[in-house]
Amino acid sequence: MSEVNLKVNLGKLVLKNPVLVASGTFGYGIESHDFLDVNQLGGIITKSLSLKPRIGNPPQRIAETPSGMLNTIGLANIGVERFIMEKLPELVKLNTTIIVNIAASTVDEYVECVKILDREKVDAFEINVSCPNVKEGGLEFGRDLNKVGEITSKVVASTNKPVIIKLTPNVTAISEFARVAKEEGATAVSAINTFIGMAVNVYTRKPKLSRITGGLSGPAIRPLALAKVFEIIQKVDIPVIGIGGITNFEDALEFLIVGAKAIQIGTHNFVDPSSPIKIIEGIKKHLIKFDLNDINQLIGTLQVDQ
Amino acid sequence: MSEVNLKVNLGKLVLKNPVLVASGTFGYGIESHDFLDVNQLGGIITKSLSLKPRIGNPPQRIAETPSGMLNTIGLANIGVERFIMEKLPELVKLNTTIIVNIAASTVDEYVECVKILDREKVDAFEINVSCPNVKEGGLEFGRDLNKVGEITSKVVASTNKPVIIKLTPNVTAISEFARVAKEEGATAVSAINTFIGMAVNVYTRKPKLSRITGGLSGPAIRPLALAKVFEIIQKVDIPVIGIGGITNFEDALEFLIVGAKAIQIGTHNFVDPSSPIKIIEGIKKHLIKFDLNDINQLIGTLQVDQ
Amino acid sequence: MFQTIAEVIDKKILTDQIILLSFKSKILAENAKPGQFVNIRVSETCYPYLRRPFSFCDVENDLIKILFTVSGQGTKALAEAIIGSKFDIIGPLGNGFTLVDDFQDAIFVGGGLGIAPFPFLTKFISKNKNIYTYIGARNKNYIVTYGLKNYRIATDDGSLGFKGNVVELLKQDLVNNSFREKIKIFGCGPTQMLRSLKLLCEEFNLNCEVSTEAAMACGFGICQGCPIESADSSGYKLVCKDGPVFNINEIKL
Amino acid sequence: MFQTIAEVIDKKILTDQIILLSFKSKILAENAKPGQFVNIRVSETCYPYLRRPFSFCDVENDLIKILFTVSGQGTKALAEAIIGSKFDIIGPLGNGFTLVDDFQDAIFVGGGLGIAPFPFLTKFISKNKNIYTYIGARNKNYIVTYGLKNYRIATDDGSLGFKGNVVELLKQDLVNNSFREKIKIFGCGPTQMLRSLKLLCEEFNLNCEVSTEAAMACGFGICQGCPIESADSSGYKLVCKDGPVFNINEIKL
Ligand SMILES: Cc1cc2nc3c(=O)[nH]c(=O)nc-3n(C[C@H](O)[C@H](O)[C@H](O)COP(=O)(O)OP(=O)(O)OC[C@H]3O[C@@H](n4cnc5c(N)ncnc54)[C@H](O)[C@@H]3O)c2cc1C
Ligand SMILES: Cc1cc2nc3c(=O)[nH]c(=O)nc-3n(C[C@H](O)[C@H](O)[C@H](O)COP(=O)(O)OP(=O)(O)OC[C@H]3O[C@@H](n4cnc5c(N)ncnc54)[C@H](O)[C@@H]3O)c2cc1C
Ligand SMILES: Cc1cc2nc3c(=O)[nH]c(=O)nc-3n(C[C@H](O)[C@H](O)[C@H](O)COP(=O)(O)O)c2cc1C
Ligand SMILES: Cc1cc2nc3c(=O)[nH]c(=O)nc-3n(C[C@H](O)[C@H](O)[C@H](O)COP(=O)(O)O)c2cc1C
Ligand code: FES
Ligand code: FES
Repeated sequence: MSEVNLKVNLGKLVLKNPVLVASGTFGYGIESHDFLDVNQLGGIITKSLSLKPRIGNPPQRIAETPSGMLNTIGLANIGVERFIMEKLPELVKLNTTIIVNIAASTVDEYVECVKILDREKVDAFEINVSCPNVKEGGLEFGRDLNKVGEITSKVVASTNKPVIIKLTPNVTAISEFARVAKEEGATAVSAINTFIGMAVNVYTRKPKLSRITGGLSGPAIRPLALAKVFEIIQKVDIPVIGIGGITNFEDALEFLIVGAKAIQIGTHNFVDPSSPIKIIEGIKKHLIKFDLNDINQLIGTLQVDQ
Repeated sequence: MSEVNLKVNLGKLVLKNPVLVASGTFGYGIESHDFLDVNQLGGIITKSLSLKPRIGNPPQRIAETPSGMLNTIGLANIGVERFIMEKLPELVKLNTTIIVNIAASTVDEYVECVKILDREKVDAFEINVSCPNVKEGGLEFGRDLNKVGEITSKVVASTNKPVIIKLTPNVTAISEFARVAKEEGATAVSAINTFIGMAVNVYTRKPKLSRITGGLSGPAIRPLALAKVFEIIQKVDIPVIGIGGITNFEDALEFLIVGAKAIQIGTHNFVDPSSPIKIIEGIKKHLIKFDLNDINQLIGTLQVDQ
Repeated sequence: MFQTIAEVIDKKILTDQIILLSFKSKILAENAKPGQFVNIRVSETCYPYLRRPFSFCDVENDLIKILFTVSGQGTKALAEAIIGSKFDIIGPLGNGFTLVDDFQDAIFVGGGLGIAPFPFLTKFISKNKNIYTYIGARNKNYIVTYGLKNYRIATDDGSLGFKGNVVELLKQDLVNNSFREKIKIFGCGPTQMLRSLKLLCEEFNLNCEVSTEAAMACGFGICQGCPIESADSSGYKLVCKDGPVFNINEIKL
Repeated sequence: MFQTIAEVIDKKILTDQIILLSFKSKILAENAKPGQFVNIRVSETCYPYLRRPFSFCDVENDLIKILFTVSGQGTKALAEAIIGSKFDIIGPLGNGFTLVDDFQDAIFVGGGLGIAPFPFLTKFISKNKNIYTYIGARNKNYIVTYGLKNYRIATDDGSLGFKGNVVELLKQDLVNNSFREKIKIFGCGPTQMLRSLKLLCEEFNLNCEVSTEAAMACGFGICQGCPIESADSSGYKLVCKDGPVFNINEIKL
């Protein structure tokens, strides 16, 4: 295959290709080696880490819906400390960008997590201010412009590494949140986290999820995610990482053409754990087919009439 | 089949059963007679009518997405006057509740439409403040609490018929809009209209819809719609008509169990035009199977632990 | 219009890519007219979700036949249908070709799978009229002649018949005065072809009806999803209800 | 763990409802252990979207077999699979049964389709040990004995064998001292059955492993979607990775 450049720059964050794996859908980055060559990825984003371990929500945590799934995992994770001891040594051996995702229930907790991890060999932080499945923090933060501003500025002040703010789509105007993130110094924004959803077992009359509502992900939400990314791109000049329902290279290209600098594969890692590599190959072939030698020739080239 | 009561009361609006057909998915109510006995429906909601005819948006107006469809019809309709002359005479012969849906680009236009139709034999109004596919009115109104309040109060003041406000899900807190509708005298709210979405043809790099973004409907959005209905039911004491991705009686029951007093079938009218009748039959059978003789014994009976 | 369940009775693969699928449905077969179409629920699940429209390609006793090639998930599902499987079909939909016009030579012009409605149409042209069929395709592998009479072929690459597009071929014959009688053109194919055809009809002042396509949801006029611009720019017509067959002067192409 | 494409080689309908499906996959067959499972992509489309987990029911040469009944869209798609069709399968997943324990009598207790892992497990119990299989079901139409040895049957309605549930039947035999040697119980079935089994094991102080189920997305430990509460209330274990087989004392039922 002839050479094509897949490298993308998101401000000070440089990725060897635009295909990342999304937080919460790739464990701690070291569980999926049987299915794909992780070193080929543009980057890995870890499961959200909190300062202390969290056991997560009771079952039922997941439910399938048409072309999607609901989850209320509740940020089950081993905490920053055990992550550094048990997972990071293996992660840092990889030849790809390591982005640690942080979740917290107070502003201080975000800062503390970042400070602890800042000393480690991680390449960037993704700040989850958008988890719909926890009582404190999560959506309360993600839907409050001031809080998102405060978290961004304090996190940015406590590290020299790139800071990505992961936004929730469950707001009237996501671009306002992207604007605040930019103003407070974020390197990029990730859009989007899951949409609030719900399902009911009509035979038992019980919600299918233990916490009643959860986050919807998967192909069902792709058109919605794409519209959110488009809104941000049109209104705010900040690199966007597109997420939502991506299953193949065409889905990924939709986000890139709209203007996302990179994309993340989420739920599809469960359905086809080797898909991130297939998507990278698919993008390459597409570029060659269209006589392009650089992915940046495609990014943001949406053709709009008038 | 033994007798079961399907009648539901939404304040002053009484329906013989909770199964309605949604605006824009059942024409003017007289086109689908080949496929179902329209008289069996709980009610018919017409395509949105505006004061003057609208030709709608250019093609492409629709695109399929996973388990859903995007549309940017742009409220193509024949206008109130022609509706009264050409469609209403046939509609009023039907033995079902006739609800006329109104769309407008100014507050006065809503009022004017309602005043003209108020003299006719229509049973109720559904006010569309939530169409994502027109430049004026539409979402601009539906995302502005004051506007929704103003429209509701003025419309309610100009008719004695029940007024239903149809809400958009494209807001941070839909329940606040339901609250305003209630406070200004609406009989009920319909939730929800479509979600803003988008799709791109990656080979031409053009949006699949002529207006770039459009409204997502169909099974894909059902979990999202259900969560929006649940939010309203929890926070505001107003009858809710649930809409979004309903394809069969189980889908309908999800909304009713959560607390919706009635439901609307939208996109599925295109896929299976006889489905509203199948859904009514399915609900009946379900009630009998569970030894219930009244749909109201099921409405709002979600079983939540703790 | 009927919503009916029809069984797959036969599947023929005409070339590498092109499939002729026969369904058993007395009610559709009895009511179909050339140029009309059916809207098929290709999957019982939500993916693909919307129905897919196909012209009546042929009708024989109580069988209806459609002609298609795999172009996406919907046609893939149909292509994988096994004999005996059943599909929910709505039809007949739309307005067919007008056959009462005063013409003596019926000229069919089909580009690619645009020939689909012509086998059935062929049967409706009265015996005392002449049929001339013009088939165009990218190359010879895409040429289907099923059910067609008196045809001439054009391929873009010249691998079969005339090298060039099918409208050019027809123009040649018009210039050469190959037709003696009063002509009516019946066209179906990609928009590009219909555009050339429109120019040709203007040039030679010919009566012409074309079958058009648009993305569709309902197929029977309730979704407003399938507009085509009126020639006079006054607004839109609906392909499913006002068409799919239009006089070529009625619409903007 | 492998992600592999496997062809459907055989489909047997054992009773009205219960299907035994065989896939050809050398790599899965060679690596499978009783109690482990596979996660099958039942459709290439987005509906149903998530994979569906099934225990290895049996392994023969390079064939793996699963046993199931149609309970939703996923099992429907599998039930409709034609011979020769191919599925994307991930496996072997999870931890199987422990076979090195010190026991002489292996007692299998299966409720409904809970018998699924036992045909394969049967082959792994060394010849010098005894196997006693207890099969429970609603009525005789749901009784499957495929690949099982030395079995006793309980049906809720008494239409075959003992009238009552399978744990009651086992209890009877325990009370009657039917087993002479050191016992190990292997259980699989609905939660209700596993709960009764837990009480029984406590009462008779028996060593017992059970295979559990949970809704799953990934099947290999990355989604955290399949928790089961630890017996000591300290948190959750993952059914897919820490299980699906657990010592009955490890988990809350
Ligand atoms: C009235 C009417 C009658 C019709 N009659 C017929 C008929 O008789 N026979 C027939 O075959 N069709 C007919 N059609 C068209 C038929 O409906 C469509 O072919 C069908 O809907 C395709 O469905 P699908 O799900 O397979 O494809 P879709 O999923 O809808 O996708 C196919 C489309 O995706 C795009 N696409 C996908 N891959 C690529 C790629 N690699 N490069 C560029 N673009 C790509 C293209 O736009 C392509 O058309 C008719 C349509 C109408 C409206
Ligand atoms: C490790 C593991 C191993 C397994 N091994 C096996 C095995 O060997 N064999 C096997 O058969 N299964 C096995 N299962 C279970 C199997 O995965 C499920 O049966 C399968 O996922 C069902 O998928 P589905 O899409 O057909 O059903 P789903 O679409 O997931 O829906 C089925 C569910 O819907 C609900 N439901 C639907 N209709 C009704 C109704 N009328 N009344 C009440 N409720 C209703 C019920 O909850 C029902 O279980 C295993 C599961 C796990 C976790
Ligand atoms: C099971 C599951 C767990 C998730 N956990 C996290 C998480 O811990 N932190 C986070 O920021 N996002 C989390 N997400 C959200 C995803 O990263 C992603 O934003 C979302 O799923 C949309 O993308 P998709 O449609 O490709 O899955 C999770 C999603 C799923 C499905
Ligand atoms: C093609 C199409 C046209 C629609 N037109 C209208 C309309 O004119 N007025 C309106 O209030 N809602 C309109 N809607 C929204 C539906 O009434 C409904 O709220 C929405 O589609 C969600 O329900 P569903 O998922 O069951 O389709 C339209 C939806 C579709 C798909
Ligand atoms: S396809 Fe619905 S109006 Fe034509
Ligand atoms: S199913 Fe994903 S962790 Fe168990």
